Amino acid sequence: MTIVFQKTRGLTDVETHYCPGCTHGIVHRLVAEALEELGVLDMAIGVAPVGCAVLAYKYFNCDMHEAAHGRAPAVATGIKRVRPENFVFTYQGDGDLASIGTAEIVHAAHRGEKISTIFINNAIYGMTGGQMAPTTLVGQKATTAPYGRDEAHCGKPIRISEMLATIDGAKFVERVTVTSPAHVRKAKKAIKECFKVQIEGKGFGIVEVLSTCPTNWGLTPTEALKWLEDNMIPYYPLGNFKRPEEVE
Amino acid sequence: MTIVFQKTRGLTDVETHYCPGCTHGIVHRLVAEALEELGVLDMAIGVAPVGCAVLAYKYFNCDMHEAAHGRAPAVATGIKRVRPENFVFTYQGDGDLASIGTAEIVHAAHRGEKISTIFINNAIYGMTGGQMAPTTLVGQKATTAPYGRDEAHCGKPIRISEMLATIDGAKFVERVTVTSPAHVRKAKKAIKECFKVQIEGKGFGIVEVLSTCPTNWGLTPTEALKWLEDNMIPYYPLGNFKRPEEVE
Amino acid sequence: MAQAKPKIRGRVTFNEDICKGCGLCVQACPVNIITLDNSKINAKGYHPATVTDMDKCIACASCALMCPDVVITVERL
Amino acid sequence: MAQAKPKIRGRVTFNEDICKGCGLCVQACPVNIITLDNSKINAKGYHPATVTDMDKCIACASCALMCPDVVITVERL
Amino acid sequence: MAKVLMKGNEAIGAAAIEAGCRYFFGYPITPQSELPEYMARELPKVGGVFLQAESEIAAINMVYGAAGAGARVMTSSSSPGISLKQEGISYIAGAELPCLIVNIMRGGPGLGSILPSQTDYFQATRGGGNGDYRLVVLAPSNVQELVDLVIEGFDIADQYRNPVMILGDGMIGQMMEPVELRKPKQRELPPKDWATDGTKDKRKPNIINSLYLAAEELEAHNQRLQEKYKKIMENEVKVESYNIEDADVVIAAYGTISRIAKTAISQLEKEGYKVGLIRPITLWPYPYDEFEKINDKCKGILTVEMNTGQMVDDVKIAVKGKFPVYFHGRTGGMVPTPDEIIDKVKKIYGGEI
Amino acid sequence: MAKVLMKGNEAIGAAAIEAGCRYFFGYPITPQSELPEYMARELPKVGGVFLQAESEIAAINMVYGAAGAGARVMTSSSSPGISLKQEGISYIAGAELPCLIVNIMRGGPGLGSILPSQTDYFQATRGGGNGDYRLVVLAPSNVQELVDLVIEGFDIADQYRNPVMILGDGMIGQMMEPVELRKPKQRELPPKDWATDGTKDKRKPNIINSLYLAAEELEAHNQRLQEKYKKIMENEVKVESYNIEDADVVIAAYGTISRIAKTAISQLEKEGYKVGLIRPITLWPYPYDEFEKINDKCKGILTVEMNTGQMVDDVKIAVKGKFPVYFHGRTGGMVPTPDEIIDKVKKIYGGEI
Amino acid sequence: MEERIIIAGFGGQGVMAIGQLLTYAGMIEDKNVSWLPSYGPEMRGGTANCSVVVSTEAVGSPVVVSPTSAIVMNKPSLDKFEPAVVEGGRLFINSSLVDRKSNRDDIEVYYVPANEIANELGNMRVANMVMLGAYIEASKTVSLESILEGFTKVFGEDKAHLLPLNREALEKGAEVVRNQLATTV
Amino acid sequence: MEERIIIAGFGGQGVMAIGQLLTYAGMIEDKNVSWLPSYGPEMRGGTANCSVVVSTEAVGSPVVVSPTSAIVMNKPSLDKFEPAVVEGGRLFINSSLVDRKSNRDDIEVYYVPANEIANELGNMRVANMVMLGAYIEASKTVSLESILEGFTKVFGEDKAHLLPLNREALEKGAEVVRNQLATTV
Ligand SMILES: Cc1ncc(C[n+]2csc(CCOP(=O)(O)OP(=O)(O)O)c2C)c(N)n1
Ligand SMILES: Cc1ncc(C[n+]2csc(CCOP(=O)(O)OP(=O)(O)O)c2C)c(N)n1
Ligand code: SF4
Ligand code: SF4
Ligand code: SF4
Ligand code: SF4
Ligand code: SF4
Ligand code: SF4
Ligand SMILES: [Mg+2]
Ligand SMILES: [Mg+2]
Repeated sequence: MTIVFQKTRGLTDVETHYCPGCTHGIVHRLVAEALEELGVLDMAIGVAPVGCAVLAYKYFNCDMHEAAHGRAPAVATGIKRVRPENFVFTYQGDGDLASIGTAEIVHAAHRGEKISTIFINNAIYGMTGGQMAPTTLVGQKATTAPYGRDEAHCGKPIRISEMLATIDGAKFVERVTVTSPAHVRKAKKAIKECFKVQIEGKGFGIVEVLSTCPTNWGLTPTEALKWLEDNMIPYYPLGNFKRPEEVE
Repeated sequence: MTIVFQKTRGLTDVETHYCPGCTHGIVHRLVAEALEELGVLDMAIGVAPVGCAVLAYKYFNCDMHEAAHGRAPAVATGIKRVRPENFVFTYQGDGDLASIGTAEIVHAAHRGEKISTIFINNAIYGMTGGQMAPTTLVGQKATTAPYGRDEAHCGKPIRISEMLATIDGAKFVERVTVTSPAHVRKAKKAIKECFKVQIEGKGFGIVEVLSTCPTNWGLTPTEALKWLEDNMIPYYPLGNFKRPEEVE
Repeated sequence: MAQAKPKIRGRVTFNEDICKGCGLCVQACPVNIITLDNSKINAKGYHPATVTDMDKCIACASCALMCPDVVITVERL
Repeated sequence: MAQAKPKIRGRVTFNEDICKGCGLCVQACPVNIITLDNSKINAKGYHPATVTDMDKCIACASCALMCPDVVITVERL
Repeated sequence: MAKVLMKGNEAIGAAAIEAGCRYFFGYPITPQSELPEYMARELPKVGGVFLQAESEIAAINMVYGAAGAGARVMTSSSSPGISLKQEGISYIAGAELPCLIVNIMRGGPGLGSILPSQTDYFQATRGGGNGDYRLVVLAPSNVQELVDLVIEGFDIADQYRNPVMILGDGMIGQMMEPVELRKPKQRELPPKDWATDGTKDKRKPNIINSLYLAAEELEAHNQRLQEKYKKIMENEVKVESYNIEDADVVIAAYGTISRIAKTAISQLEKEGYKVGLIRPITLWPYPYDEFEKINDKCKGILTVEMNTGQMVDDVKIAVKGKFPVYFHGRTGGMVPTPDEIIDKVKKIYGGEI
Repeated sequence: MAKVLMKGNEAIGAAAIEAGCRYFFGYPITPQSELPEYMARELPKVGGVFLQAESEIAAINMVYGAAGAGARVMTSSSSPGISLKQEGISYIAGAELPCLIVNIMRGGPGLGSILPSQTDYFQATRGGGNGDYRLVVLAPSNVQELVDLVIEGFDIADQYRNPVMILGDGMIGQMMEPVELRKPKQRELPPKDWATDGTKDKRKPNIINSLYLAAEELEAHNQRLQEKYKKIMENEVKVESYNIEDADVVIAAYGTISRIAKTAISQLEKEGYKVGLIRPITLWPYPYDEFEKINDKCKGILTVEMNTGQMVDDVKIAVKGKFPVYFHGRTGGMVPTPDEIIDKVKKIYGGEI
Repeated sequence: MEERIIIAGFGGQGVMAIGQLLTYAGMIEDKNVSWLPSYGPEMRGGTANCSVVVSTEAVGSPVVVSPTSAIVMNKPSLDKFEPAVVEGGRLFINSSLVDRKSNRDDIEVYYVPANEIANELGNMRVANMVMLGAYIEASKTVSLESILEGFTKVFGEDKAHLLPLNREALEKGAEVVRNQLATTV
Repeated sequence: MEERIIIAGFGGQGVMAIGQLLTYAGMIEDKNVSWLPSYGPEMRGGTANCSVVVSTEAVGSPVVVSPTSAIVMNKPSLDKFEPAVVEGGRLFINSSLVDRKSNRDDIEVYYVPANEIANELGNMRVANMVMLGAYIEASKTVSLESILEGFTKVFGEDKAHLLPLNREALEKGAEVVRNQLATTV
């Protein structure tokens, strides 16, 4: 009798406040597993965002900072510069990273900060009740886009991975999702590879995870998975955009 | 006897405060000429940055706003949303646009704001006395990089045009320089084409101008032109990165 | 009926108290043995997931991989 | 000596008071007729640019295109 | 117009539209998000523009641009978001542009909480940004007054070319009360001939700016600002007071907390205590003079706030040592109860504090 | 150590390094850029890290990260840049992290100018950010004191786990004076066992945070903060005063302006006037008590500032109406002269104002 | 007259909505009213509550600390608000979901099997209206007609077709109270 | 003794540097000193000036408004600071670049052809040192030796080889003053 799957030591025992079926929870687990499996949990310092993952500092079983909205990469920079021997990661939503925190993520990448970022793209501001994000799809409704996002009014959604991949210091950029066990496995692989880029001192790494927000999308958790696959993946193609050459 | 060249009505009679040989002056003139020649001078509203061009509001012969450091694209957005019939442009340096104002320029592009941006990349903070910019070349000295920019410490310079070109709402992106009469002519052409993108309501446009800062580079004006050609152009390739398909 | 090849068998355990009844495991199970137990409401107010026919479990861990709340432990027997 | 073809001739005028003596026009002139007048200091404290041999000017406006301070007006005669 | 039941945040939106505001730039944050959401729904219906900015900083700078272009424009946020706007607010004040800024305060410092508080009093009244500037700060105590002050706020902003802030707490943003949209007293508003809308070759360029490199010029600019502020102090003070000519104890409280104070006062009156109230409606300009009217036998002033005692400074300045100044405050989302206030007042009566 | 002649901005850097500061995150702005430039040159020599952030906001959040990770860290800026840091400062105060923040003030509001001013007194002492927090605010009047306060400032920050601000004007940043780097009085500093450096599987995770979602928890947190602030008010007030037991007029001034006041005072003394001085060195905690020592026959307090009168509020609070409070200020980069002060004092003597 | 009401339950049970309805009805009857939701951290997936004040005087505090009436739709809400009700006040318990009795004997307590009644009416979502019906019957704070008048204001014109169902729910709730009063008296 | 000096000229004429030198020398002689540059908008391409105070008492204001001495290296500086010099004070004019005479008769005025002297010494850049030499000769604020002692502190050790040239410049400046005093007396 062997245990095929059990809870990772990388998570605390605190129950999360996430809504039922929210894939934030899946990603938390993958990050925690990666920390554990790569042997860096005990030297990890995580930075939680402002967003639904604001309480991530209670969930990851390592030292944590709660950052101001959007500023996690700057906070992580401060930490990493003081503690280059530690493993430093940020966990951020699309409002946090792709909107208010644009300058901070771009410049963490630009400087090649040796930190790793997990970027939860759920095409919405979850925490604050479903406002439009820069990643909200055209036509998708949000409380601040009640008639659906209108391209003529505020453009097409921004593709962060594609944008960051143009920056030299960003050494690992990949977009994944977690809508099925197979995708979950791939996502984990990407997260681990991304983390290794930091561990090996190569530079900045980011994994964008297409994620669901059943609550604010107004869908059941399983409907939300399907909506993501049908609508988000076509616009946000999955795949690796960049990895250090040696790893390729 | 015909006049081949004379001062454009797009400039006021105020003498600029720019250092001798600083190419800010050339770009000012090109912008002003473009405004005049496209017939939008009288309906233009410009936004000056914080940087050496801070006093641009005295030099352009049209309505002007002085913006906070980095925020010109947001200010321009506010203006353009109120006055869609007017022509709105920003004029920004690399500290202003590529550092503190990263989020604002990315999101003006992302929303496809119908504004035009002139981006002066001189690889330095001119106004404040020669500190490092995100665009400072590796090895280049600056007062805050006294031993030369070190890639291991803060990465390679950021290429803004390449980055913005990945954003859908950015409809025109071109990099030019003004180191010779031929380049000046090309730069003017790019500026006019960029402005037309706004006039035709197609979206956001930006022209990046590789520019000199003789004072803070510690070179004579003519040495500075050469330094730019020898060092900046190889890293920042000139050319068009994006134009609306119909124009192509 | 085809000859059954030696089948992997598994056991899944649910930490019912923290299940949020989201149903992601239900959808993920390739052998369709998980359901939400509508007859129960756990402390959090949800119908927790449960396995109807443990014998069919192939220990694939798909359910666990999809569970956002780390409710599930999977063993191979 | 080759037969001179009908040459374009030009005249440039410098608004000397506002010249900053940067020399960009000097370098730009294809026929090398501009210099900085070291014998003069203008109100701003610079040696202003001046043309040594106006007859050679071909009205190409290269000088004006490069002048950051719009000091120069170019006419074709 | 008939009364309707409205949530404070939405009422702000309705009032702004009623006041002719057609431009809103904001960024979501609890507990004020219903306001941008309302504007997103309603502004397009009246030909206006709602734009969600990429950040609070972008939002306030969009407001700067829009105000400079001559629009009636507003933004809103809550405490941490307002902190981010400080540079922009300073620019707007420096460039003398009219606009309305709403702060629906929550607990602090830092991320704090999303529950109601009054903890940004200092920031609002003293300027959290750089430089000697002032906002007109309006502190409504109920949703009707909120609506009235929003509508009048736009006029005040235009009259003085000055940013106006509505300072509410999470409670007033979230609560529903009956409201009526009604016009304020008519003011004569100067034309916006300074606004940028293109010279059309008919006038000299208009310039929106707060930079004055020469010391003499910047000083002259500051003197102009101070003269304007003096005028505002003379003309725009708003205060409600109750029974201060006769009270033994006077409570000073603003915003929703003043209502709780009133409940406490009427309870205390039933028990025979004489308790007055000074409720500043404008927090800047502050109604210092009102405190002069307090009768000499008053035993003390009790300031009640949902913070650790910020208005206390202004009360102290107002009373000039004539009366002792006491304080009762709750923080973090805790709301002072009438009983707590009653208890404190009785202690003042009894000389226990 | 021998005295050396140093520019204020560079002296701050030298003092910080002397104090063990090894991390600096900043962004250029006049008139403080010599400080980051100095750090860029010098920190690498001592194994430290200078990093130019992409903005003031990034810089203060890097400081937040570095301080949370246990480092002695500092940032600096000037007025508009400090406005941008307000949210970050509020977070740092909320999370109770030690750090040093330098504001070399320039003229405002908005972009204002690059010339010296004292126009961010309110922002520094009242908190320009959200929430009930306080910075320890140190206002040096000469470069030696600047150096001493920077060195002690790091200790104060560590002792109380609180951000400390050095509030100087452009003048002190730009001027050169002889300085000596000397150690302050020894303090017992608590261990930074709360810092994040990885659990190493030996302890529970350390968490750096300012969020307390439940009202009770946030209130308890605020009470803890207030208790700490009380302790600081009891222990850390610094003030210089001169002749206040005997003076007919007392001048209140801080920073470089106090020197000009001193020049005026010695001139006035020669002419037979009795003029005292209160120079707050800590602007928060404010030396309110010092004003109690002013003799009863004093005709008034003249506050002199390079702004439109911000410390005046604290002086009024301090004197509780006992003395009239006068003000003389210059703005925009204009510096009050001894003659102006002398003139004002004489007018107070003569009852002309 | 000042009624200070707390209405509490799980998110999704419609406690906010009946609070608003009650407030609207009060306004229609020209009373002074206020409604204040809890919007704290307990919101997500947890319990929700709102404070309603209906008064003939100006409303003082919109925060109800000591309610004159409490309507509790689930057990956590009962535990939380039962002790707060003023002496002589009223407590309305959704007995479908709450299995215990109140242990206050100084207040009027009504047990309303709201979910069961709603179920009988064919729509579980009107359990809240059943509770509201019970409340107005016992308290007479506003009339049933005023509630119905406010219905489309709160829920929108497109919900007008649900009026009959909701009227029935309100009446069933009122009936429970009448019956209970009849038995206790 | 309190000397309040303003040193002014075009950017690039080295007025900041001689200000610092003088300050350093004062410090070496255990006097109280301060140096404050102008760093305003006039900086770029325009004129520059600094305030130096050397005093036996603590330095009050580092801003010099009414200088006891002014050293002006060009005409705009003369125009600006001539009226400010206190009665009985000293004014040092770089007569190489300034073609007019002072119109004050209540102060000591020295005309120093600094550029010409520097030119003779083979290095235009020491014109400032000529002026400084003149100043210390007339004022005796600090000794020439102290100035030289401070030289490498201000300009760096790698400029030590320039010491002889600079000493010469200082002495030439002093000579001008001595000669002028000789003629006037
Ligand atoms: C400065 C500031 N602005 C706004 C907020 C309010 N706020 C909290 S979370 C959030 C958005 C979160 O959205 P996202 O980053 O996409 O995360 P999600 O909740 O979707 O996971 C906002 C705007 C804040 N706390 N601070
Ligand atoms: C908020 C803020 N931060 C910093 C500054 C100081 N500052 C003025 S100009 C400038 C940099 C300008 O560099 P750049 O944008 O490259 O323009 P350039 O002068 O090179 O043309 C800075 C940092 C400021 N005024 N405001
Ligand atoms: S609101 Fe959306 S993103 Fe947030 S926890 Fe709920 S489902 Fe997840
Ligand atoms: S400092 Fe540089 S960029 Fe600025 S005006 Fe001078 S040369 Fe141009
Ligand atoms: S392990 Fe696989 S087979 Fe077993 S219950 Fe889970 S998903 Fe179904
Ligand atoms: S996925 Fe997890 S939380 Fe969701 S129903 Fe299954 S066991 Fe419960
Ligand atoms: S127009 Fe051409 S030829 Fe004539 S001076 Fe200018 S550059 Fe020379
Ligand atoms: S380019 Fe213009 S400013 Fe420069 S030297 Fe020639 S004329 Fe003068
Ligand atoms: Mg999101
Ligand atoms: Mg630049």
